[in-house]
Amino acid sequence: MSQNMSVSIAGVVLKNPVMVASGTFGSGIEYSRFLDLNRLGAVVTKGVAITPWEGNATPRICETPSGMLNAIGLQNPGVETFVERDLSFLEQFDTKVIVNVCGHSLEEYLDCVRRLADEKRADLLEINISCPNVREGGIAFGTDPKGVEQITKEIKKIAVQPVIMKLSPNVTDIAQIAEAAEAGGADALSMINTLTGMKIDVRRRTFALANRTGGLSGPAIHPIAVRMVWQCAQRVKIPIIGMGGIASAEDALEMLMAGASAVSVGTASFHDQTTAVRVIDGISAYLEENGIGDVRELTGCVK
Amino acid sequence: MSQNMSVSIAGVVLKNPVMVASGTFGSGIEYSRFLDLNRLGAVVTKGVAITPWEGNATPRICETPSGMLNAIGLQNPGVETFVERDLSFLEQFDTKVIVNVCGHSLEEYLDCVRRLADEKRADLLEINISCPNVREGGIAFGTDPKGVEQITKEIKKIAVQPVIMKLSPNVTDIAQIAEAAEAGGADALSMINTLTGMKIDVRRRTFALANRTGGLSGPAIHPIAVRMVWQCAQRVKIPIIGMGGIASAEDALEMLMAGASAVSVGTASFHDQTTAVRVIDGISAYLEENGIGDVRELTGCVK
Amino acid sequence: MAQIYRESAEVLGREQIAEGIFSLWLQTEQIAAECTPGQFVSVYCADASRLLPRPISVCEADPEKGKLRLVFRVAGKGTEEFSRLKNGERVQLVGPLGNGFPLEKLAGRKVLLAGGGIGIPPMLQLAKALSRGEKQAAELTAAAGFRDSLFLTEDFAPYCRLLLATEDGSAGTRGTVLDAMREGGAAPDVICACGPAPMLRALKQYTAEKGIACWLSLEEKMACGVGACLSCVCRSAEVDGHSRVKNKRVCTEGPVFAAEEVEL
Amino acid sequence: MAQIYRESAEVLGREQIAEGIFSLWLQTEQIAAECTPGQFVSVYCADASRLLPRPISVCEADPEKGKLRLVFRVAGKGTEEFSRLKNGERVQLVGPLGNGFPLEKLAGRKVLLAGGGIGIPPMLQLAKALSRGEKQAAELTAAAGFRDSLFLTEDFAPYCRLLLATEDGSAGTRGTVLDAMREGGAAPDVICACGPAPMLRALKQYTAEKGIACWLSLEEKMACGVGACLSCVCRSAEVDGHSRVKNKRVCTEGPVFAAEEVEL
Ligand SMILES: Cc1cc2nc3c(=O)[nH]c(=O)nc-3n(C[C@H](O)[C@H](O)[C@H](O)COP(=O)(O)OP(=O)(O)OC[C@H]3O[C@@H](n4cnc5c(N)ncnc54)[C@H](O)[C@@H]3O)c2cc1C
Ligand SMILES: Cc1cc2nc3c(=O)[nH]c(=O)nc-3n(C[C@H](O)[C@H](O)[C@H](O)COP(=O)(O)OP(=O)(O)OC[C@H]3O[C@@H](n4cnc5c(N)ncnc54)[C@H](O)[C@@H]3O)c2cc1C
Ligand SMILES: Cc1cc2nc3c(=O)[nH]c(=O)nc-3n(C[C@H](O)[C@H](O)[C@H](O)COP(=O)(O)O)c2cc1C
Ligand SMILES: Cc1cc2nc3c(=O)[nH]c(=O)nc-3n(C[C@H](O)[C@H](O)[C@H](O)COP(=O)(O)O)c2cc1C
Ligand code: FES
Ligand code: FES
Repeated sequence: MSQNMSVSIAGVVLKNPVMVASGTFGSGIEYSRFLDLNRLGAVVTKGVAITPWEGNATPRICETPSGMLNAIGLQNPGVETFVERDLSFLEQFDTKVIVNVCGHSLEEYLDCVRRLADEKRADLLEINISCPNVREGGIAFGTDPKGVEQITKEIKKIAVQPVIMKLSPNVTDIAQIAEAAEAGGADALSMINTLTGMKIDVRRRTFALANRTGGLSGPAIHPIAVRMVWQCAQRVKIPIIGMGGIASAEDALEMLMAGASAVSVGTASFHDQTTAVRVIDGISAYLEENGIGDVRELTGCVK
Repeated sequence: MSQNMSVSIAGVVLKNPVMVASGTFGSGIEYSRFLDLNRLGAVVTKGVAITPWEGNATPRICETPSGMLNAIGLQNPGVETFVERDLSFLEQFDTKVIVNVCGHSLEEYLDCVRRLADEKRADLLEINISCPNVREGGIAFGTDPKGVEQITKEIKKIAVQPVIMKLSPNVTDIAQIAEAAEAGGADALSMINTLTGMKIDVRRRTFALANRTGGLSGPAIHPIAVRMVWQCAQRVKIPIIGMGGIASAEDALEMLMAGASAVSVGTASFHDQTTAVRVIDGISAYLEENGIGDVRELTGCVK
Repeated sequence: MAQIYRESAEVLGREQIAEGIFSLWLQTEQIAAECTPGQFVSVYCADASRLLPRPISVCEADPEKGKLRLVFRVAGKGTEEFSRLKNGERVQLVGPLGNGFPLEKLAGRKVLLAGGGIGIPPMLQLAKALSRGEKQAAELTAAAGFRDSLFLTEDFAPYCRLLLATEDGSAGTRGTVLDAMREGGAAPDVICACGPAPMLRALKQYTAEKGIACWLSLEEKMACGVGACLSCVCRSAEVDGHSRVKNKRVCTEGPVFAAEEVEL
Repeated sequence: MAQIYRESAEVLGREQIAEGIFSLWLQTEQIAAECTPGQFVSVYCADASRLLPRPISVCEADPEKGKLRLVFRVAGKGTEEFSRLKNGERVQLVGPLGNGFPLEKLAGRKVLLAGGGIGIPPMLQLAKALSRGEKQAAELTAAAGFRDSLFLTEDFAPYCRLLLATEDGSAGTRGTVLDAMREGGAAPDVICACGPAPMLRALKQYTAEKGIACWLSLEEKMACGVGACLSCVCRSAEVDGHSRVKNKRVCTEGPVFAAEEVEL
């Protein structure tokens, strides 16, 4: 049976609905040793800002049951190096590139978006307004509906590429935030970023992370992510890229059936570098076994 | 070295800081086969309402990575049967009893609290304003600071026993909710209840739970619970009973160090019925090994 | 309140007895000695990401030697883990759990044991109990329905007549357990059954029509396995004494219910 | 970009060599053949609740036979899992990772290898590489500091002089690796070290004062192990070419750094 695996996000056609989550895959350089980047629907690059960021002190990560906490603090080499080195590297691959953007202030977000305007290799922009590990950047913008609508509007005014807003799960009503992003003109949503967590080292009686709190990711949070995608899919019309704990095709299928149009594999790549490709193959096999001709039929099919 | 393991919650002295979480231990009848209830700091009973509740349809639970979802829907035999059978059963044990109370409306909460006023065996009341599995009961009250303050005030007006408010983690700013409960006169806080989650059965293409969503509990959520306890401990003066994924003494110690005065073991009892006792022994051993004379010194010691 | 034990049981033997179906013999301290047919055990995973017990029925028990046999289908990651257990390794059990079949109500009667698929194993211990001794049935027949490949059929041979059904007709009657019963001319005055929901529903209706007694062993997802969490309820016809609502706990009041007691 | 392999390696031998210290010989396809001293492998847990790799240094490698030796201390649940591996079982590895010690800069010089505690194992493969062939050191001494019970000391014997220190003085010099070096009259012109942070700090200061070259193998928590996630950075003296900030990745630019390159 012929099978369609491709999906379209804001007019950008991905060869399949599986990408890799920002910050867990660098720009793909390191992972290109383990898998063929041409197989991926898209590569989502590590958050980049207008200038280099140092990030947080170490320890920056720790393991938790079926998950991990991270407080990298958005270390990045700045958009100039990113464009020269990372976007150039990605030129050679037949996959879409989604550039994840961060900033300490609205101005910094806008500067970075502006700088990326002429970059043909950036197919879509993903705006991280949900990083729990940077005081001024990210989450402060991401938990208030008015703030989300505002920042989305400002970015949309100047962005050349379609804009994906990346939502924080650390909120009472994520669907309200999703609606605010939609009202601000977002072309798509990415969800979820990490849940704020903490681990204490009881032997040393200190925080396990230098930053005290960190973002929880991995299979542990998958049920929360599926719920949130489902909630938002009932309330917005723009496509949703679902992520949070996806480690298998089954996990990805759950996300699609809950209402996502595409998915991202994040933390699972740390455990098995080839996860994203396994997920692609598994989704394809599921379609085959169930006589489903088009992956898009799965989106929101469980009601 | 002499060792103090006892703690006081709102003037009620517990022989140690370890209790069992509401809904995971029934009223202790079944678990009395596996452990000596006299060992526990307190037994927290399954949520009880003024009249019997049927609860949700099955499937009511499913497993998730290092956790589970439940949507029991607060099935309970009603406060009359509870008092006659469960509280009477607990008469014979030298442990404190915390009665968890639920309702569909403010009136139902108040009726149940009133009915328990003369029950000497109920040492403390825990008010569940955070159950994600019942539409009108619980979570609707628990996510709005004003609502939390209001319901706390009303309950405090009539309650004979000290009142513990049980908080929902499904909020943007849990410390704000904690402050609202404190402002309403709560004597203590219990946190956290479950995080709303969802699982989809991709083979049958349906929700894994009849209720669609359920509450996520177990080790998966422990880092979130520790973070929330820590955040609230910075902002309120009333004692906090910490719970969420505690499965070992180490997990409990983290919770105490983050600011809890006592802890509850929930889902872990499903995996190992003797967990609560293992946790008590482990905390005691930790004090011994580290030359700490009083368990209360641990509360909030990591800053 | 009956005793329930938490044990670390040693694996004495592991065998694959059909496609995806495994048999485990375990050395227990108390469980094998005290269990009755139709009861089950909670089997715990070693992998820490899987918290909940897997309920598995007693397939055979040797009370003298303390040996317990579990037969299970690999249905997911937990049973897959159990299928890889090696001799000498240990597995955590809690049991015996549930009520089991009412042997005293079966003794001296014409009993038919109906097992469908992975509901067949618990019928084996029941067949043994009813084939001799004080609880002996007046007449004992087992009807077993398989998807395709057979298992445990030889184990039943010493204890009772065995009627077979397969979905594809590759062995015995083509069709269901009920088809096999009809074809085999079974005329029981009581039926004990374990198997998929459609089979139990059909038997409930069949026995109601014929006016014969029927006991059904139900399945439901379990968290505690001991009656505390209210995960595993089924709808009961009457208000239940424990729950005060029309719910009964499969792990405690069940898994075996009189057919008229429950709604399926 | 050097090749990195993901392999399922068979356990050839497991041995407890001291209190809480285990040695594993593994059969690899490529890793043992291509690794250099000071590199490490990511070892993955079978238990699904533990996602992250455990970085473990190459202790010995037999490139011809593809055999790899890891020596590790049981520090938590992951290493505890590895300590229970049995012959014939398999374990997931990714490697070889990191840069390793700069053999070309060590060849022909008076080299001292300083290992503290569980930092001793990687020194063994380095000792082997520097004791013969084109990379042979002019003089090779190893100084090993133990908490109490010794391990691997006999393994070093064929390759170099070995100076011992124990915290309790039960063997060799009472005190640290530095104490053992002083007592043993070691006068190296380059030091390669792996061990706890206080030891590395002391060596950095000592070699700076003496004006001798020093290479340090650092530890940091890792998530990807391959340079993508920026978990494992250390503070570098200069702005790093990759990160454009004063951070270097221990998993990629390290774990071995020139002492003056990093802040400890
Ligand atoms: C009283 C009782 C007796 C049983 N006896 C047997 C038996 O003798 N042999 C046999 O092969 N199977 C038996 N089952 C079914 C068996 O419990 C499930 O097949 C098994 O739990 C699946 O676990 P898994 O990890 O492989 O599957 P997964 O789907 O990965 O399990 C996920 C979760 O769902 C639960 N679950 C999945 N399927 C079922 C089910 N059908 N019933 C209850 N819980 C389920 C699991 O226990 C686990 O908590 C019995 C069930 C019950 C309730
Ligand atoms: C480059 C490098 C080489 C190493 N070589 C060896 C070796 O040869 N032998 C040996 O015994 N140990 C070595 N270690 C330390 C070893 O990685 C840790 O002891 C091990 O990861 C602990 O895992 P655990 O599950 O037992 O402990 P847990 O505390 O349960 O581990 C929890 C998490 O923290 C990480 N972690 C804990 N301690 C460390 C640590 N010291 N360094 C990095 N991550 C840590 C674990 O990898 C895991 O992700 C090395 C570390 C690094 C960075
Ligand atoms: C180490 C690490 C770094 C991350 N960095 C970023 C980032 O730079 N920008 C961003 O939007 N999200 C970042 N995330 C969040 C992930 O993209 C993803 O939303 C989250 O981890 C949930 O998915 P997962 O459970 O599959 O990892 C990071 C996550 C991890 C674990
Ligand atoms: C099966 C089940 C039933 C529960 N029932 C109740 C309840 O009746 N009232 C309540 O306040 N919390 C209830 N909870 C929440 C727990 O008391 C606890 O807050 C939560 O599970 C987190 O702790 P844990 O991860 O240790 O289980 C229930 C949890 C589970 C798993
Ligand atoms: S499984 Fe808990 S009551 Fe039955
Ligand atoms: S562990 Fe990911 S960059 Fe080093």
